[in-house]
Amino acid sequence: MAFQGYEPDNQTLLDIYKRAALLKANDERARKVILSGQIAMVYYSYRGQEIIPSALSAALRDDDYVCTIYRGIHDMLAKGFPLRPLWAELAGRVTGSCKGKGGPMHLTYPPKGIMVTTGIVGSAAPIANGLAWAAQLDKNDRVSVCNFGDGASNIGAVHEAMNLASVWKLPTIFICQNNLYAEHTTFEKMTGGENIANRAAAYGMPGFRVNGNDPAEMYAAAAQAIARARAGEGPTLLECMTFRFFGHSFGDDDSKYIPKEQKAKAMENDPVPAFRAKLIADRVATEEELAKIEADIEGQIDDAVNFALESAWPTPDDLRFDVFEKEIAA
Amino acid sequence: MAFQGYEPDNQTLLDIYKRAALLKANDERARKVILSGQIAMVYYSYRGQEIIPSALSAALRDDDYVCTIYRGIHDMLAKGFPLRPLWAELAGRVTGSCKGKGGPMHLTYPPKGIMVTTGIVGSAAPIANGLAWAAQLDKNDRVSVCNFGDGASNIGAVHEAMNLASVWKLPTIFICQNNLYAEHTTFEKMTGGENIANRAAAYGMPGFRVNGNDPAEMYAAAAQAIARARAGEGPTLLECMTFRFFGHSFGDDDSKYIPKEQKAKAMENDPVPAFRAKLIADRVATEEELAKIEADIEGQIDDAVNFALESAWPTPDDLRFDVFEKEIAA
Amino acid sequence: MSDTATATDTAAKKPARPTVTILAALNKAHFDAMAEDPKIISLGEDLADPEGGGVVGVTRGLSAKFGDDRVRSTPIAEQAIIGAAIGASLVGYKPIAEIMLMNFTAVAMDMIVNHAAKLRFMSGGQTSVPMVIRTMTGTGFGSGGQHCDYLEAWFAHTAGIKVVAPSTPEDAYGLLRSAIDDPDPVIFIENLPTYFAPVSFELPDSSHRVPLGKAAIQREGTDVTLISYARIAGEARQAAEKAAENGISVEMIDLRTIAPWDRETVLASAAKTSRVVIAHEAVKEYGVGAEIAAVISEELFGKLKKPVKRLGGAFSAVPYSKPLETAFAPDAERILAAIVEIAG
Amino acid sequence: MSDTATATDTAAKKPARPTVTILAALNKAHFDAMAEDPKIISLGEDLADPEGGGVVGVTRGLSAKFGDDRVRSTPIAEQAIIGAAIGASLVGYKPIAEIMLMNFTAVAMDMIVNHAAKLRFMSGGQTSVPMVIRTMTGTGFGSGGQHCDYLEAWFAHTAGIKVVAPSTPEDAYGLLRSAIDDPDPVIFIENLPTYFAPVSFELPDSSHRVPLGKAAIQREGTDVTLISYARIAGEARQAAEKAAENGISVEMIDLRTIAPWDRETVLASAAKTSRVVIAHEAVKEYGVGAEIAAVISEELFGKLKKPVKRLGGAFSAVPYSKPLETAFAPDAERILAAIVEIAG
Ligand SMILES: Cc1ncc(C[n+]2csc(CCOP(=O)(O)OP(=O)(O)O)c2C)c(N)n1
Ligand SMILES: Cc1ncc(C[n+]2csc(CCOP(=O)(O)OP(=O)(O)O)c2C)c(N)n1
Ligand SMILES: [Mg+2]
Ligand SMILES: [Mg+2]
Repeated sequence: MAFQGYEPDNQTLLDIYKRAALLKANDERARKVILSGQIAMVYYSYRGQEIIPSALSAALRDDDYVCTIYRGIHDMLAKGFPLRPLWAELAGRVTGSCKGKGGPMHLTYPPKGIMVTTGIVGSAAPIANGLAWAAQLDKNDRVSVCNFGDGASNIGAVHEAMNLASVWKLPTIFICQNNLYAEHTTFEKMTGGENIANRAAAYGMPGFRVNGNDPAEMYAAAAQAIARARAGEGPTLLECMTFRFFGHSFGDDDSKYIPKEQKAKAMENDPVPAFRAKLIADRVATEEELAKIEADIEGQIDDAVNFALESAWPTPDDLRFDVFEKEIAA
Repeated sequence: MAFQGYEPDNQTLLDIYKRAALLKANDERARKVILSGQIAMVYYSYRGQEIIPSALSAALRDDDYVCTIYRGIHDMLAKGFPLRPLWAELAGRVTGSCKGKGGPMHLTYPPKGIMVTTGIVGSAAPIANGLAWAAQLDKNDRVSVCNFGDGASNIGAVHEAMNLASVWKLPTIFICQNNLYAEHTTFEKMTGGENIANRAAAYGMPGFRVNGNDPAEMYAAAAQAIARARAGEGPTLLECMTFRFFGHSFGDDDSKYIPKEQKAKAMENDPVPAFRAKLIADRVATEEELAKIEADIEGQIDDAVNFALESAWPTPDDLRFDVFEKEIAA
Repeated sequence: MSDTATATDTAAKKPARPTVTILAALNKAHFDAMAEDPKIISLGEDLADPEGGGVVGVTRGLSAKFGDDRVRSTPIAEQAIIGAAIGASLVGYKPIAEIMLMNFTAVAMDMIVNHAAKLRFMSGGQTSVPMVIRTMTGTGFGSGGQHCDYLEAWFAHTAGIKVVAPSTPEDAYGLLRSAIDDPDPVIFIENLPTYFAPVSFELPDSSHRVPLGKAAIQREGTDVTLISYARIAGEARQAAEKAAENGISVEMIDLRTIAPWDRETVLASAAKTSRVVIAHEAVKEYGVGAEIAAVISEELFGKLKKPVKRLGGAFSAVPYSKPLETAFAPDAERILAAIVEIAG
Repeated sequence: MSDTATATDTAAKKPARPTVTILAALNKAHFDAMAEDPKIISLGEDLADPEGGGVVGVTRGLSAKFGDDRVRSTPIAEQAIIGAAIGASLVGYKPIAEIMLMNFTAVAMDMIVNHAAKLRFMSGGQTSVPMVIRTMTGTGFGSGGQHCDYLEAWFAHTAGIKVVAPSTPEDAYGLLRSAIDDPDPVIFIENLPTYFAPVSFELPDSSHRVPLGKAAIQREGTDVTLISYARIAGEARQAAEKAAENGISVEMIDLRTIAPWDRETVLASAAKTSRVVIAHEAVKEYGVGAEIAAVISEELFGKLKKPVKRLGGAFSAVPYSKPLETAFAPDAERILAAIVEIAG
């Protein structure tokens, strides 16, 4: 098998599950909170894509860097973004990690290496290289992960970044989360070539298409890429196959562009419950242990949502701050 | 051999030589005219790269489209850009094809399909697709040729264009003239992957590295790509290996960054005299016939240079015209 | 954002009192233009019907009607989109290229300003680029720093390209048709929060045009000239009404075309009122208001009763949080305050 | 363009009367800054010594001295260049990224305005982007429509980024050092035709700084305030001298920083002279002069003796042919004519 020597042990699998369960629960809560009218926001649900960042993050260190996109709260939570500043930011409060200035599309949390969230498709890639360059200069063997979508693979910035990463042997890990759609456009309709993974070869770097919904495969692929990057051998591109369950942005009626059977099949294979069942079947954890983990998560989310909703709003005067280090004169 | 069935016959070889001889003579004259002070311009000599457009153009029709770059006068002359409006434009005169407004970096001549010359690396590629799209809509089986350098291959626009051309099956022919340098940077130092041709596979289109200095190989490769495009089968990428003899821009001391032996070897293999010798050896033409062709060319260039230098200059009032269709008020 | 009328729907229903939105007007403008001229083609992300006919539905129904050749969804590649439009326009087509949001023009800026705007000039008039770039922007939906910029001042500063921003369905229709007719490239700016409000009774018919470069006096007045465009024109109309209640007679001008802007109309009004307020959503500093204020101050030197007053977006990225987003751009209330101040 | 002094050369030679160019000043600023702070890194096309140390030699000698890790030539990929600089700047580095020519910022506009300028704000101040983007432009060499644009008004209109354009060796040194010291992103605009003129005797020493946001009064005067920057500041100096010969006392201000610009110095001078001419090479319409004219007209309303006069580039792409190129931008003669007109 590919990625030999990087298979996750049981403890790692449990670690991955904990992250995935948090991600799933948080997405469910976000949709509930929006529907209830408690928080108004444009929301890009990642439901269905939880395994990718959960497995990846289990292989990362806290001090590794991550850049992601509007559909990236899963990437951040898996990497350790704490719930209170996350929810407060979603709610637009001063206690949010970005003081309410950034919002869901620009969540940032440097203490856990969550450095850039961009709303411009593909634009995280060149920046992720810069973080990787810093790590290379610092000789601290950190890696820099860049998340992007299948659709983003066709934009110039991604190409420029992959080429530079290869030439400079940067410790950048390119994670293409291929959910087969970009907004309403199918993968086939926008992509020259059969897959994204093969593009790596064009730049002289390894590239693999992996099942992003399979925790063991995803972990091993990520761990191998990370090891390679830490060893100074350069970047890797992983095309992680997955699916999103709630359309492009939440509220979007995806039955207009996703064939019913395709979606039904994907949801049948919902990776989080499947993983849960397998953990129990393989005796990695008991039903009770997992239920306890999940209940804890719900409690933490309750706390964070309450914290957010009780926090103060920013005031117009705040617009003068954080434009530059020095405030803009009133 | 690759490109079987597309080998040039003797008449075609002679046609290619006529173009190459014109290109070589014109470049020599341009450098002379600059050194003599008769025309002041920034000049990007293409000496050494003549065979690529000569062979390519022998396979094109007049109504096919070409886009090229600052180092592109060879591409234009080979495609039929007449000498008088060319030289007048170089000299900045109203009789120039662009009335002196464009200059050497923006030469344009639609009657021969020479549609765009850009000074922005890589930017011809997306535009060439548009010309190809028009041909596709018009169902007139024209093709659209996009010339660019090895260095340009790493910029986003080229990637976006190759992907779109493949997805839309556009009749775009991507001609990468790989002269191993981008300004002063070597091919190796800037390129992820071993070559440019392999990038085609990433987009699901055919790609070939060919000897751009070999008229027969270059012609066959171009003819095959053109036939494919005319047949509606989509784009091809040709990476045409070559070398430039006079540095990036004329006057540039290339001994500072090109190893002496590399340059000496390239100049020893100067493709135009080599081609000439071969035509004679293969009895495609006699020494006298070729000498006559060359003498005619010199005469035509004399005429064009004189025409240019005797033409009137534009006047400041001309700045109000051609910004929009309607003139700007004085 | 999905239940928007297409021209065909609307035509089919023919209700007694149709409510017309900017969205419906733009959609009809596409239908009418493409039906009249086979050289008009259209491209952009998610633009065709299998992809929903555009994120808000401006192009809905077009690909079904005019075919996949003429109406194309594209990969996410704005340079490729604008480049394809430029190329086709060089040889007789009239492309309408959609850049989903105005901030994304930043990735295609080279194609727009170094190429589309310059090819006519650089070729000495041998070629031309008769294309329209439609794009959308607008605060109000909490989309934050990278989805709401107003970059019209950049394009207005660029020789060779025209800049248009409608604020009513009639103008949306008439300006888009004129932009398509125009022999030169035009940036056509739409505004998300203005798409959906039903504000007039009938869709313009296919001969309706609003000339580029002509402002609209949306309300006549004698005390203060109020200049605006796009979404803020709506705020300005409200402010003008409230001012009237306070006894201040406001002449409200919607620029409609930002480049070239209508100096004649603006200067005539300013000469009449001798008091001018300019309001837009784009950042105030180095914004569109600067050029207009500079020209008015120069041309009407010594004739104004008060200095020209400019209102614009805050000097910051567009913020996410509701109270900040609301504070970012001028609204009717702040425009009214400026009117009152300047009228005093 | 190849025989330019490096800091090391210059130091080694120590001639009695060194002639100092902007080029040498910029080169020394790099050397001094990088020697003092190991976090300063530098990247761009052809930037390192094997590639010639930059197309005009601004960065010559740096990679030899500070190593290939800190000083890197890049592929031709401006988005990758600016992105790499942004990323490194987020975690403690101070990158100096070179975009060879200002027109090429158009391919990296998204990185510059949607990211570099906004990340501090969008992250609520958690991250910052202390980088310098050096770039060059300038007419005079017949490089035509795609190599000579002045886009400073675009950046000045963008919250979160500063814009600097020196016109003398001292300022070039002092502003570049201040730009590098600055905690926020700075666009540093160099001008090809100004690199080579030897205009002062000594290279500034390593403590020399010119604060961002402070204009220079390059000549004091009482009749007319003349505001300019970059190459046109040189033309303005000549015009001011000629005006003096005609008995007109010109106060000549070099803005040096375009955003944020020095309102205080400009307004004080304009209040003193009550006549203002502004000249720059960028297209006049919607250019830098518009903002400055608008503010002066507002702040000094009723106090000016003449309307503010603006001179700028023609409303066209930069033309190739010599007589057109010469006509494109204001020169000393036309500035003088404006001075005479306004002083009359
Ligand atoms: C440069 C740019 N162009 C267009 C958009 C609008 N847009 C937002 S998300 C999206 C689809 C992206 O698809 P993909 O990369 O597959 O990511 P996914 O949403 O599926 O996670 C598009 C086109 C954008 N944000 N940026
Ligand atoms: C976007 C952009 N970046 C940088 C440049 C400056 N530049 C002009 S030519 C050149 C080298 C191009 O090399 P290559 O593509 O190999 O073409 P060649 O000159 O060798 O024919 C560079 C970097 C440019 N013109 N455009
Ligand atoms: Mg996707
Ligand atoms: Mg090359």
